[in-house]
Amino acid sequence: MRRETLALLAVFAVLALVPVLAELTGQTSWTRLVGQALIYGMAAASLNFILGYGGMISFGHATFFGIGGYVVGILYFHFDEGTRFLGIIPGTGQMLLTLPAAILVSGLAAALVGALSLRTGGVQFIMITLAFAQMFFFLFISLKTYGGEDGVMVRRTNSLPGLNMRDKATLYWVILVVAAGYYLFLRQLVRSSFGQIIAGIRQNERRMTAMGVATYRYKLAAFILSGMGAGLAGALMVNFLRFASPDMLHWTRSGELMVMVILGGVGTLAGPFVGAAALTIIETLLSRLTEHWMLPVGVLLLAVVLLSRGGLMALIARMTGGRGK
Amino acid sequence: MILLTEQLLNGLQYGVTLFLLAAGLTLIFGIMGVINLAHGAFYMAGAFAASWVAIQTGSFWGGLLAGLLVSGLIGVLVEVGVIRRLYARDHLDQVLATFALILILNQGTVLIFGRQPLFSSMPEIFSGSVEILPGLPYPVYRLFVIVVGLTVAAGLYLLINRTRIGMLVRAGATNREMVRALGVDIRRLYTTVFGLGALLAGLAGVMASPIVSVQVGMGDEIILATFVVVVIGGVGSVKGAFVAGLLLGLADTMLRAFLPSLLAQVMSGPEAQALGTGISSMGIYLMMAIVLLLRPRGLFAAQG
Amino acid sequence: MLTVHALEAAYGASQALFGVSFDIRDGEVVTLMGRNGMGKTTTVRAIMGQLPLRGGRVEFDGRPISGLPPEKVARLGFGLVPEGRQIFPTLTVRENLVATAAHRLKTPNPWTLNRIYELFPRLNERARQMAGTLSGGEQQMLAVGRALMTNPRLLILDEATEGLAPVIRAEIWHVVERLKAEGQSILLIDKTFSVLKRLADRHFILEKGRTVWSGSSADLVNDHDRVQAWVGV
Amino acid sequence: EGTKIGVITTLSGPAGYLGEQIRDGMKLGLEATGVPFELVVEDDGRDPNTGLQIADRMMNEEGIKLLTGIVFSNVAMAVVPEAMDLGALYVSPNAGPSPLAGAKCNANYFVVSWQNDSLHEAAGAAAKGRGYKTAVALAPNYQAGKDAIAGFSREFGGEVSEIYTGVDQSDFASEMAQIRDRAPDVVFQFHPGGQGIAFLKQYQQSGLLGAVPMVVAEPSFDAVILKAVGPAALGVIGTTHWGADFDNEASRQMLAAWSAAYPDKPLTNYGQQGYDTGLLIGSALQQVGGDADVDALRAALKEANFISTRGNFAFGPNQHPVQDWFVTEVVADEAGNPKSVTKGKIREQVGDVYAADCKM
Amino acid sequence: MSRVLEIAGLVKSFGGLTATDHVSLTVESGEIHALIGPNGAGKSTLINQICGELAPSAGRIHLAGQDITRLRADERVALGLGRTFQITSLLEDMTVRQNLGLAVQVREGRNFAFFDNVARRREIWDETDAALAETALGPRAGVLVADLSHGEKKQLELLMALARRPRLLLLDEPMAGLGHLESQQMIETLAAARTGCAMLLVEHDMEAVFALADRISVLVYGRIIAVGKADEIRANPEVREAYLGEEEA
Ligand SMILES: Nc1ncnc2c1ncn2[C@@H]1O[C@H](COP(=O)(O)OP(=O)(O)OP(=O)(O)O)[C@@H](O)[C@H]1O
Ligand SMILES: Nc1ncnc2c1ncn2[C@@H]1O[C@H](COP(=O)(O)OP(=O)(O)OP(=O)(O)O)[C@@H](O)[C@H]1O
Ligand SMILES: [Mg+2]
Ligand SMILES: [Mg+2]
Repeated sequence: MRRETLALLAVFAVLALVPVLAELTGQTSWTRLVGQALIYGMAAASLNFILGYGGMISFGHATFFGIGGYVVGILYFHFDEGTRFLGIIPGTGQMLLTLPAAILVSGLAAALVGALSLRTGGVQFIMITLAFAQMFFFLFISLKTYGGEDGVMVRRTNSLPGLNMRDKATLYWVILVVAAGYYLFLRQLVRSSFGQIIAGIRQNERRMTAMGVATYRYKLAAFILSGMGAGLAGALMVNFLRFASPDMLHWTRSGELMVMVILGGVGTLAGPFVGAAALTIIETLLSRLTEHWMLPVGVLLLAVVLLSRGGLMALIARMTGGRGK
Repeated sequence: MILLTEQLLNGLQYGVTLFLLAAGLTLIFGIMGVINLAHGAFYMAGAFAASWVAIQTGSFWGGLLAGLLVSGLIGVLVEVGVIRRLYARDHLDQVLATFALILILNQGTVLIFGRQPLFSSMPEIFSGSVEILPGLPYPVYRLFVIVVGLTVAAGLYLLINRTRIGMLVRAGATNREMVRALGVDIRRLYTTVFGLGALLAGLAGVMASPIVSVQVGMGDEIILATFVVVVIGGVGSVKGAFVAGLLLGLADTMLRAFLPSLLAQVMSGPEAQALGTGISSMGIYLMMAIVLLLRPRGLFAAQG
Repeated sequence: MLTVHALEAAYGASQALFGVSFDIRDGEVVTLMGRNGMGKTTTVRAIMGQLPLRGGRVEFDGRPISGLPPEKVARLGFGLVPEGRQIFPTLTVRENLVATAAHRLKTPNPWTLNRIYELFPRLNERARQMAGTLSGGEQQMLAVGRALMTNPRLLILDEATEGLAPVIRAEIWHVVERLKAEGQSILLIDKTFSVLKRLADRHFILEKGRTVWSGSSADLVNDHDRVQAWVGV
Repeated sequence: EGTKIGVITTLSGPAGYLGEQIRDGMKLGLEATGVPFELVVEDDGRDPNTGLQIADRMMNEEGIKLLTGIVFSNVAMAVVPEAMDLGALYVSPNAGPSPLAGAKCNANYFVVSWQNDSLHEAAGAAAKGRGYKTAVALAPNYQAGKDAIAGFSREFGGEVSEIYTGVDQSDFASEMAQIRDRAPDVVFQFHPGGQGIAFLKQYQQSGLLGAVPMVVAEPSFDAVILKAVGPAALGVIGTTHWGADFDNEASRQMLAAWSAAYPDKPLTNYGQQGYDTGLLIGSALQQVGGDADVDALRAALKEANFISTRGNFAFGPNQHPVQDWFVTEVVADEAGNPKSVTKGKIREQVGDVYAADCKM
Repeated sequence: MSRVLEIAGLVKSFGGLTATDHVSLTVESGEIHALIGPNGAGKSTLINQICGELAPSAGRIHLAGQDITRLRADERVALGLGRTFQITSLLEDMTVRQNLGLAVQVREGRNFAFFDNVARRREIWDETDAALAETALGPRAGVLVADLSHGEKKQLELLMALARRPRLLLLDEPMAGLGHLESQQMIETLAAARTGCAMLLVEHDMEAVFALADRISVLVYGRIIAVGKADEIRANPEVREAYLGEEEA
């Protein structure tokens, strides 16, 4: 318990120092790299909540990531043009408005997708979430107003009162704080009464029903919570990239999120963050070395699966002599 | 009338192609229960090997043989080297491992063949058209594809449902340990069947190579459609995959062919075109969603 | 025929067997007894090669078979009716019976589909049904039939009458008796003490992963108090 | 030790050959100018995120002031604004998306290839020039596809019936039947890369090749596509801003350099665009004498003081090219392989329609 | 005595097979009603219809006077129906204590609480620990369920069902796989629990049935052929032939 708190504080401190260290060493791109890893980590962690803790393998999670992103993009677009979305909702560039809006809208989308998808299970669930994801993808591709396949630009990062969001380091710290908050939120969630029920459903849904649990409701709630998390991550991503495009919703992105979760360690709190960081950093470093970077990345991933049960977290646990998970 | 007939035929042919793509996956994913994302990479390997050998030797049939051999061999190596260690594990580990395999196989292909698409032509005897109806010429090669597809469907159905190998593979999918405890060397069996699945993917690649572009990543584009076919049909059912393939092929073709003009009755031409195509791109996913909502386990789900 | 000596085995870190020894001679019916969780099933799994050995030996016809994979062990002539049935749910009843059927040892009068159906008419009625939808008892019959179809030299019945109706249970005991008469060697694990006493030649009692007692049926009666302490009967 | 030039391009996936051509061509173009230079090449994987990531590092860590290389519009739209914000220069060897050509144009942003629309306007003009009155136009159902058909129709003027294809469709049998049914004077289609290969093959297999003429813009019949489809491309009419048979010194030099360096690979328009970009950058660097400040380099680039392999070249007010467009036809060479021969000029000294919106 | 369960004319067919054929049956409060019959007679099918896993083709089910025929499984549980599974069905990756704790938690409610900490919900753990301490599972509280022996799992199944404090408990072969000693213990546990809840007991272990049942119904080929007290059933020639055979009688 105390050890965990210490470890978390240490990690947070190191992460907070990244922009400073990057500046000192001249390796300034690390700020962006780590920032991106944190955002993907959040998206992966949100997926891991349903996948690892709830046993719902969603292959369409990028949908909510993308929708969250597009909320920021579209609001900015109308803000920029001085028009209204659907003629009603005015645009905005205020982060205090855009983030909640992104969470809300992606939550609604997750409610829709979840309500239908959760009527199936197993492989069929994987595929039906994929189906909805594809439909959303084609929808966004055909949104001519918002650039279709080319996406929408967000010329200026959303503003936060009192902060200079055009400063890279500031933006990074904002992301770090949100990510840390999200981590704590998930940690709380899995320890809660609700989290316990979700874990039970993963292991044996039939038994939970026999105990009197209306499993569908809990699964739907978890699915919505997870979609909201992904939407938050997507909204941050668009602020970070200043660009929203259908790439964010592509099925390969969903696959990538899943790979991050599995690589890091399914059903662990830190795993998705570790997986996201490992994947982004390895890809970036290797692609600097060789244009055939996919080959070593593939070999590394394969090695992790074959050599460790439970991904990098299990490996880390083994090396530090901990218990895993 | 002729247009309708032709489009029906196109739909049938596309459906058979979809089944051909999905046939190997029916074995590997549907029956052995391995989530194999690298299936498309086997397809690509078959297409590349066949095209390359066909260019070198000038013989389509030589290419066909090479495509089958190479994809089958890759399948066997992958099973022995990777998949075998993962049967007892979580499905998610298979996702990660086969994702890694895609990266490796794609980049390996770039290293061997370069980034440019390969030229592949069709065998002389199939290059013409026959007039199936007055005023309706139809490419012979597409008829050939239909025949191959039907043959594979029949063969696979018999193999899975009528032979002991089929029974043992199905048995192994639910309880490997028990199959072994009854005296069956399931490791060798699974290697063989996985190899066969990969070989079928390769066959699909070979058959497609004269029609589509033989290029790196060609397999990644088809992988979703093949999973859709297997799942709509009902995981584990050859018959289901076949029916689902035909259904999707017909629906996709018919939607693309006629939806835009139907929509054009109620809206302006270009918009109808775009919307019609948009809907038909979503078509197979829409159908999958509907089928799964009505029959959560697919059309011909194996029980139990 | 089968000699098990000082067997030790573990599930991961937790050791379950600490020294199990027993032997079965040709044509003999031998039981393993003990309360729940004492290691009877684990012993079977270890013999079959489903669990790696930590120590000890297993010999079949004087040949060491420890370390062989399960399929090799089975091919030597082991027919297993596992605890919890473990039939193949996605195969039909008939397919369950024929999929792994074999007649490797060329024993006279081999088991065939027809003979199994004669033994369990219920299975005949359900031949085309998916095994996963069978009733509990029907599944148990199927598991016995499936093992017999491999025409084994040593039949291992791990709680093979669990969940069977009394008439069917009696039927199974008749079969065992008949098999015994035909010279089939059998390893029996069951809790119907009265029957075991009648059917089996020798008994071994396991306690916390060790063989603590062995003897004939007569010994069982004579040593009643000690047996009572271990088995509760 | 020459000036560092950051090349962000797509080397992985099916489109990998596009990036490869651009990179290789650019290297030869720069070498031809004789300036010392260093190319820092990285694969964006067609992912805007990755592109931005790379751009960030190149500009902030390696101090690179000059970026180029992007193949796809979506990557460009993510990277270019970032580069502009940081005061770096970007020279596009390929994508020329319309949002960056009009009101959002920028003094630090140059396009050497073409503005996307003008590709297809040329095809429209060519079809009109041949006297065709009715056309079926096919393109994938995304923005670039719609722009392509719009561009074609703008210059064609005749009756155009549109068919949109799926974004990763590879079987076009249904479309072939529709074309046959509508029996137009001419077919226009925009399918770059693998889709184009599949389309051409199936056009031939369905018996339409030779029955209905086809006009395409250059991305749909580049040399790699021609090589991959073989005889299926014979008779296709194309439009381009450059052809391998151009009779000028710069083009001949490029061809010689290319076949010496890459004997196994055909030179495509992408390679040529890379080469021209190399020439432009090289000429500008030469003019300012290597490592100079951005302002001087920008001014030098704007002058476009180089001899393009395509002949006439100048920057319009939005720093996109003003150039000539040509009609070509695919014919068989001695070995029976398809090659594209230039038939004449179709548009002269044209820029693009967005230039008017650009206030610089 | 009030009626806890009343089944009237329940029919369930699978294709051509009628697994339960117009079955009618009642369980009074405080009663242990045993349901016996040959393998494949339709006992589990009946249980599954009562608890809501299978939808009957015809007929009605009333729990404490309320019609539950169309309710979802979990709704029936909320009304006081409990069950154990013929093949144990537990949360294998959790400890014994966590399994039981979860059952208590579900009953206690507040399951949609996102911001509490289950580990600190004393009311749950006090009850759980007390219940465990009373049984042979006490010392095994911290063991993962996956590592339990068969008999231990059976006991845990029962504890979890009882934790819900049901009015009626459906028991599908609770003795199956238990050793002699464990069977004895199970009989005692059930006998002790009978004051709190009525039970419908499906079992092939006649020793247990005769020891526990107030009434016995005999199901053969989907039909009830006899109902009565233990002695009556034991003596019934039809039952002897169809089910008991000679060994047990
Ligand atoms: N898969 C497993 N993983 C870990 N431990 C196990 C596993 N299976 C059994 N055990 C443990 O091994 C010990 C022996 O179990 P085993 O199943 O061999 O007993 P048994 O004598 O067959 O009992 P029963 O009569 O209940 O079938 C038990 O303590 C049990 O908890
Ligand atoms: N889904 C199904 N499809 C077809 N037949 C089924 C299905 N489920 C059960 N049956 C059949 O219905 C009959 C009754 O089965 P049930 O499981 O209720 O028997 P049971 O009385 O519980 O037997 P046992 O004592 O052996 O457990 C059996 O013959 C079984 O094969
Ligand atoms: Mg046992
Ligand atoms: Mg039953």
